[in-house]
Amino acid sequence: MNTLINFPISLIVLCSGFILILLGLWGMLTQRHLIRIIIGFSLMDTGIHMVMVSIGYVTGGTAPIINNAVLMSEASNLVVDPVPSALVLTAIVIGLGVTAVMLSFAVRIYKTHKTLMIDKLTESKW
Amino acid sequence: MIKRIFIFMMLGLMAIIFFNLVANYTENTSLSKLAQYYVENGPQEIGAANLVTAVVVTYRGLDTLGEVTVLFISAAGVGLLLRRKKGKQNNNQQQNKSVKEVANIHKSSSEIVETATELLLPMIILFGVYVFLNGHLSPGGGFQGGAIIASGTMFLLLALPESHISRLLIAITESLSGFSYVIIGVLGMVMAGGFLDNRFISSGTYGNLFSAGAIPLIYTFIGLKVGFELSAVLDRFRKEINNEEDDPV
Amino acid sequence: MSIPVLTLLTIVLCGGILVGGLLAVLLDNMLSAVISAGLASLFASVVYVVLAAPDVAMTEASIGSGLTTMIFLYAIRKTQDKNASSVEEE
Amino acid sequence: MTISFTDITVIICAVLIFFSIVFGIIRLVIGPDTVDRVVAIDLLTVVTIALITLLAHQAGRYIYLDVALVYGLLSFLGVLAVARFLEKGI
Repeated sequence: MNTLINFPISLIVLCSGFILILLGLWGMLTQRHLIRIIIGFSLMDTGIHMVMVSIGYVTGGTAPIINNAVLMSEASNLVVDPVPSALVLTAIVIGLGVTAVMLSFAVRIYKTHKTLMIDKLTESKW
Repeated sequence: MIKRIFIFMMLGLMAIIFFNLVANYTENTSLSKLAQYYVENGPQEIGAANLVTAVVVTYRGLDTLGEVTVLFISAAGVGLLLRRKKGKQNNNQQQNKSVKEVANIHKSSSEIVETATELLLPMIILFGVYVFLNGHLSPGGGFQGGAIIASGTMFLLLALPESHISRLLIAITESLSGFSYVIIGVLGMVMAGGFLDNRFISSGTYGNLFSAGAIPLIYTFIGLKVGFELSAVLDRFRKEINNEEDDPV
Repeated sequence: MSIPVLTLLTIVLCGGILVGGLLAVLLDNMLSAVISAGLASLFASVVYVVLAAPDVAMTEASIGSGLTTMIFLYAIRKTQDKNASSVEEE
Repeated sequence: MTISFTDITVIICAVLIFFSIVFGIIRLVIGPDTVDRVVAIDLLTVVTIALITLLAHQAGRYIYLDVALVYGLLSFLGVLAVARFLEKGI
């Protein structure tokens, strides 16, 4: 029980974020269907965001928003790092845009080839 | 078979890299120097209670401009990829089938969903506006508010799949808000410290709704832009589904 | 009162995320795979609240609750075999 | 050492939420059909709202409640999208 108390929270999130990246990469490499590959990509995206947020955590910190609970004078001892939060916040919206572009490519490929299995899309293979 | 072995070798190598990163990890106990500066000087300089907003809008404002640009390019890419060909000819058989398909697809929603749309859609839009107007006081901001507004559009498309969304309105709002965003940035360069500096409007009482200089204005434009762009993406996908051989707009 | 509630909670949530990711890769039915990926996004949002980043949690909530699923569903609807679906319908 | 009424309530809520999450994940894993998985996701979303509220109380920041508000207003959209997909409405 003692080791569990001293075990940092961000380490758990960091480990599971890395495992999620590996899972998404495994899905992207082994699946043969284009939409399944895109699902793997979106899993990898979530894993990377988890890793980035967990790096910015400070032990016992609270959210970097100043109000009655966190006063301005003692804020620098209480809050977590705001910079990784700002980066991840934009990265999530970008991830949605990238996923939409990839899916529209998949729809376009289906329109011309009538299939989405990448084994059959061979004419541009090198 | 050999391909599978390669895949597992590559995953194993990446796992070794990640394991080394995890093994040397210790949780931070104090802020880094940059974050220390932001936390100590941010509230006085910028006037925003939410420090993430201060970083996103002002300290790292140029990154946000690039991010909005990337989102615009991806929306334009979706529009380009899913456009309909006008002079496409198709034989009789296909046309018959597609007419039947369209009749199949347009299954209207039930009474409950349609009534709930009238009740809930204004609340969702209002909540989106609340989120991006209060971005400097509470969690939230332009990106979240825009995503909530796009969710409202998605609700409308789910309940009434036939509804018409004006593409002209989307284009005008999107370009106007992007233009105003850049104009505000340039105004900050002329009248205050630098590009996207928010202090050319007097920052009122700390903690009020209309405080923190130009941040509510900037977040309003970002929210409108993001919301309408994501709505345009959803509309493109919907159009692509519903009619292949209908008359073009 | 020495039970580390927050640590246990984080372990359960991270386990849920990994289960969702594994199901999204392994399941045969593509609709189920998309829904399982939604589970990973849902629990990731709670993990961000635990790590004191409510802005990120809000973004993940507003994007992951509807928009991602919707775009995937549109793409699946568009790319599934039309003859098979119409046969199934009648 | 005295335990107040609020502490007992919080502990009971935490235990209930733990079990709900575990049962929801079990249904998501074994659910033979897509519809079972959708219902499991709906359950987990409601449990998530309760969990975020509990975390806000525990951290003493009422500001975290905004995230729960987003889920409360938008969580039905994913389920509605899958339902309309299954009846070929989108």
